[in-house]
Amino acid sequence: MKTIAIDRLPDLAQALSKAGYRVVAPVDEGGVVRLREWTKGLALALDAVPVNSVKDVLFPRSEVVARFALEESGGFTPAPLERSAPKTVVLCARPCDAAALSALDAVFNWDYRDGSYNARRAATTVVSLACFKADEHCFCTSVNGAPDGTAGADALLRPADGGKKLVFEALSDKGRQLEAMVSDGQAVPDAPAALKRRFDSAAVGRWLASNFESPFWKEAALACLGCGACAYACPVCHCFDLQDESDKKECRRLRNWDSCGFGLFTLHASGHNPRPDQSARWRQRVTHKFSIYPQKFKTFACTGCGRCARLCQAGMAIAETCERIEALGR
Amino acid sequence: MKTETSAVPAATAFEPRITAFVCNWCTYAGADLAGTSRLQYAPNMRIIKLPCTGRIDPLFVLKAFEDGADAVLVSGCHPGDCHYTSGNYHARRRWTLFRKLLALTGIGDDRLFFSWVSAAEGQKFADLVNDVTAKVRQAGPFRAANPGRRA
Amino acid sequence: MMKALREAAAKLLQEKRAVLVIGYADRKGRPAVFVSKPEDCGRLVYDSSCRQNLAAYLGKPELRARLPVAVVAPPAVLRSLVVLTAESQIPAGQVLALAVDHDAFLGVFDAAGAAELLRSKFPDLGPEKALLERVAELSKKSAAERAAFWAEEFAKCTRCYACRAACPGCYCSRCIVEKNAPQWVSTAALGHGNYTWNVMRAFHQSGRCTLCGACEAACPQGLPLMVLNAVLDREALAEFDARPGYDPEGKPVIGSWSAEDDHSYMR
Amino acid sequence: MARIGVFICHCGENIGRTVDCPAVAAAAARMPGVVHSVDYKYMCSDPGQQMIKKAIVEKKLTGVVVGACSPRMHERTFRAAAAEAGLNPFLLEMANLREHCSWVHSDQAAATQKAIDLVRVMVAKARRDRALRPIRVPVEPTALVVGGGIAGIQAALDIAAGGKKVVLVERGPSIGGHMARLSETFPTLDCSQCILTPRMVEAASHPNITLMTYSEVESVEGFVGNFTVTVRRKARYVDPAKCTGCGDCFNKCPLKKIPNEFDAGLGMRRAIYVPFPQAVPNKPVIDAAHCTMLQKGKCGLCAKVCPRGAIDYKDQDRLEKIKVGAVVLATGFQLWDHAAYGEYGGGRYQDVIDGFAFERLASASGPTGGRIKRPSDGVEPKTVVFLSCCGSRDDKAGKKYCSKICCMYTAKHAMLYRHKVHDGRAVVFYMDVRAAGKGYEEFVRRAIEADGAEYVRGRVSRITRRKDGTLVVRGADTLAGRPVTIEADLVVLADAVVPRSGSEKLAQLFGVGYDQDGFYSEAHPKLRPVETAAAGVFLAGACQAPKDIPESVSQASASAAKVLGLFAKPELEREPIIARVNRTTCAHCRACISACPYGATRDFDVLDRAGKVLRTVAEVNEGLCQGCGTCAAVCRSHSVDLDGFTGEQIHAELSALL
Repeated sequence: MKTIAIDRLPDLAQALSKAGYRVVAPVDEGGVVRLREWTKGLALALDAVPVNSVKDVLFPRSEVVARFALEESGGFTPAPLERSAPKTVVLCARPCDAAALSALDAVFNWDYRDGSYNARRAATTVVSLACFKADEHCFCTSVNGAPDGTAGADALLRPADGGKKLVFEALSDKGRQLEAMVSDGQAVPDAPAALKRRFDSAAVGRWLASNFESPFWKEAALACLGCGACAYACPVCHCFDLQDESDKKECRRLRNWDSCGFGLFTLHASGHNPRPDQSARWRQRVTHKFSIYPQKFKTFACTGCGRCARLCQAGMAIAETCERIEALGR
Repeated sequence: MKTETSAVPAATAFEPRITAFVCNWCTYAGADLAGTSRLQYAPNMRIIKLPCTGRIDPLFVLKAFEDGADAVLVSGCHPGDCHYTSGNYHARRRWTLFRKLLALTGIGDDRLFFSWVSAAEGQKFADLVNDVTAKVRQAGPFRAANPGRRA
Repeated sequence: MMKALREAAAKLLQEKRAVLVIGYADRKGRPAVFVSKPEDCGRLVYDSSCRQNLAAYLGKPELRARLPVAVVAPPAVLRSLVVLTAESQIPAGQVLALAVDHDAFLGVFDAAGAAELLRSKFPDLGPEKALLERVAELSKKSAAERAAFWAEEFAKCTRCYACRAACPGCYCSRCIVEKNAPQWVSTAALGHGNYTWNVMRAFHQSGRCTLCGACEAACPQGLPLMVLNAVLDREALAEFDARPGYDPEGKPVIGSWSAEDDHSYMR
Repeated sequence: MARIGVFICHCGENIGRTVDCPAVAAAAARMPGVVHSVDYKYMCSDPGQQMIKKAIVEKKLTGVVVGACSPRMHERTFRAAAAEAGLNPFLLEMANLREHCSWVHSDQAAATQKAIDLVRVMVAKARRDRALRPIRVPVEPTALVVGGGIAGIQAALDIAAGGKKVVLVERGPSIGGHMARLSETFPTLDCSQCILTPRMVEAASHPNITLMTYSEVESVEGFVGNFTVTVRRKARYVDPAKCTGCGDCFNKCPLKKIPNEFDAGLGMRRAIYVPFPQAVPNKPVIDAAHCTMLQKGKCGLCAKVCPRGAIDYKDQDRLEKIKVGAVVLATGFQLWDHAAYGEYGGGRYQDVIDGFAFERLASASGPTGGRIKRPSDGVEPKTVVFLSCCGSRDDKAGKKYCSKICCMYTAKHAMLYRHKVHDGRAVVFYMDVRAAGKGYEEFVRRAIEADGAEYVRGRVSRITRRKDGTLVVRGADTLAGRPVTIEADLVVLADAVVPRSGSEKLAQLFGVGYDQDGFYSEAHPKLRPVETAAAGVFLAGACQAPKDIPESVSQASASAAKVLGLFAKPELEREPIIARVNRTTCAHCRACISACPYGATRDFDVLDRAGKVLRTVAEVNEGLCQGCGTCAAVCRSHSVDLDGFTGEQIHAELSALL
């Protein structure tokens, strides 16, 4: 069996970058644990769930998707676009991050196959780390996930010997390519974190499909202040806004993250807004994740990572909303 | 795109690009007087004319830096001389706070300049342009150090 | 203290002086809670772990439509209520403050009363020492070092606008960053847009910020936003004797002037 | 889609010498939105303007950029031309290639590149110009004239003669100004009072003229056509309505030894007084600073003797608001204080006097009844030295400029002295004799040739005083090239002409500019000499620059003509450069309302169909807005914008620049 001592993870990261991979791993930056490019000397932070997810690697928050050279005369010609899809390993991602990839793959290959997403996806190997503890915001088990879930991952690191070691399980060819860098050894896998199911996501989906006008929403969203923290932290949220920026020489078309929580998100040029208030926006967020998206892509648009609730200044917690919806459904 | 446009043609030496926001009644007229007096000064400054310094939103300054200006000058009427009686007083408050904020973020007084130049001060305007240009020349290109530059 | 707070809140609801009480919930993280029934006032708490500035909710159309309301308000929030009154954002008498501080309930006040309370009990609220030290430390660095520092910090900004949502002063129905003809502030989460956004967010609060800290607390990326707010607060105080949140009739610092204002930096 | 025409002017050699105009025109032709670009020797000439008009029509231009001189010079010209061709004048912009480029740079390549940048910026702006319609505001057909000297009186009389109302505000107790203090006037030597006093009386009695003497402008609100001016009516302590001017009061007043300002301190007046016998109104005022009744509450003699009970010690300053449509500033001048010249005694010598003092000595109505006596001992001076230039043309201790009137009045003084003291010597030290003016040169020659004034070309280095009081004047005769020393009994210094004290404060009230010496700035040195940068405010007399009487009078009449022109129409067209509020995005923080210098931004209730108030927002009053744009800059959400300088235009200009 392939194992690695937990304190030798940096060596693995080093080996990977020697092998020509860009290594992305959770790093503690002044109290904020963030998935970022790993460089020699950086310690890996494995205790907290990072504020960002693997989504950032495949679908950056701002990306140039087209360039036009502007001529003096005001005319323009499309300029070549250098797509950066470096060979990357995401080391110690979370199973709930990896689980999000199927949802992202679905939407970025639905009617239009998104070039830059797929290029990065192909070049990225996801090595997730099974959770050995869960916090009050975690609810992967409520959305068909598990603390040691393997969905979407190319390899899984399973804590063993009381957390001293990690067992390396290759789950795909990409994963197997890394096996060589992990030594053989024996270890007794630890039990994954215990996390009891908080709600029946199918039941939630059923209620959502038929309670669009429920008064529940009005009061459920009172606390929401309408920022984008939840959507940006979410491993699945993938809405974006196209913006053109230009200077004297060039026009760039940028794809920037957007959030259904923003008032501007659905504002029409006429001034009409079909989602006029925060309750309509919160309803959209929940309904999309648990009803609309599953109907379309047969998978929830939520992996129960709990980031949205962890980061929300106003204490909005989608799991809590789902619990209450399930109760309403009974 | 910074390096592609330059204030003067094909110069190997660093030629500062300075954007000036001036009011119509005092500094613009002062610059006119410098002209009618045939005072010679450095060709590195480009003037954006506004009715009054009161019209100048700090965003204008940030935009100039974002676009790659090596320095920005804001100039208007002396206190008490504002054509609109108090536009320059309002501007003064704005800049007093704004410059401190920018200084904290690394845009200091070798990049951001303020002055009062009246319609009668052609010489002062000419000296000002030369002085600012010299200081920026000494400070060097801003691109690398500019915290708000366009990537 | 809790008892007094809860009783006062319940009384306001009973007497219909408020149809809604916005307070801090008895839950981890002390999120906002909205109580409309006197018997539910037991859910209200206040302690040092309350980070939100509940006055921010007064910018929400849904809640503006549910006046009169009462807001649980530690000193910084009281100041915000006074600022919002001075800026004609709060209809007279439609918002009451349930004033709290540390472990004391101070009573129910309207904006004028809140200002009076602040002047008598908290006459010189300002940045905490630790914050001023952060400012001083940064100010010691060279301009290039400061620029590098902020370039690195702002690079983390995802433009989720949690800072804006958290701030009672950010009540514009259309934020400048949402104006696209012209687009002064790039919406891309890249160097230039992030710099302009964060600098302008702070500047738009100059002379108005009550240093409640909600923006920094709300930032998922942990940007040191309060350093920007603090430097503006100190400068406005030093130069214009500006004390935002102490006078419900006060004129805005940006939008008024004095012939004595300093201009030693003008050439 | 914008169709911009660019017209690059060579301005003869002025631009063409340093800027490669054809290259600029060629570069402009490639700029976004430009469909037509040419250069020409003189764009402002008739063929030049025809060129623009023709292109507007034939090329269907939607905007025009003229790269020429400063817009302050010819923007009006070109906009008028555009309008004639059917293009809204506000769709034309100017790039300043002369004052801001060719005249200030010598490096041709750099100047040409700069010119191209300046044109590109204005093209970017012009592409976003919007057609603007002039704003019409009603005009209050009453004029305010500030200053009751000859200029003010003339302006008031001409406006009144034109059938419009005038309010004439004078700081002192009487109108008349300096001219009333003169003995005779050059070059005709007719008696100053004889020609002035009838005008003073006419002004006082004219049905269209309201006199406000002993009054000062306190504050000014509003704008051209609609000023509201607050005037401080200083307490006179004498009710003009009751007073008949009999004079019993000032003949009885026990305080006899107060130096009379009107007589340059040579004569004395009482605490209750009229400055001079022919004063208009001929009604006394009480000088509160000296009156014992007002200071200590004792005396009260004047009240006792007044047959009409016109004295009122309880009188107080009153503030009076008047609505006027136009203003003429005629605040005049005063003499520079030669105390600054230590070498001339630093003002310590009693017998070293200024021009006005000599006027009073020579005046038949003066303290000496027209007999020349020296102040120290009243003896008739046998040798008088005149310095025709004292403080002028001296940028070190004095003033850079020439005071213009000194040469002439010094010649007059010498002449008057010789007429009165036949055996006396009149020695005139001069730098140059500047006698440009009708009959002026002849006048000076007469002083020298007919009246024997001794003219010495040179400066006086110092003036000392002997124990016996004789003044020793040392100088140099630069023509003969030798030093001169003259023992004089009296020295008359022609002190430089400087603006009246307090004129800068007044300028600020009206938003009028002034130069480093404090003289008011005209809108254009050649073409708009009586207008100022402040619309509806005009200039007359020495407040603008040193002037003699005929010049002051003609400028006064010119400003009167401007005022009458302004009043000729009931409505006034104003430049539509004003702010606008976007009601849908305005958050009503009221920062703009607090910031507006004109109180033009106000609350506005947005109503639904039923008339119920939906929201309150800010709005801009078109009549009051002057277009400074301060409101736009304090608006955090950019819900306020300024026509002609919109955020979109400024953004585009910046984008075009770098």
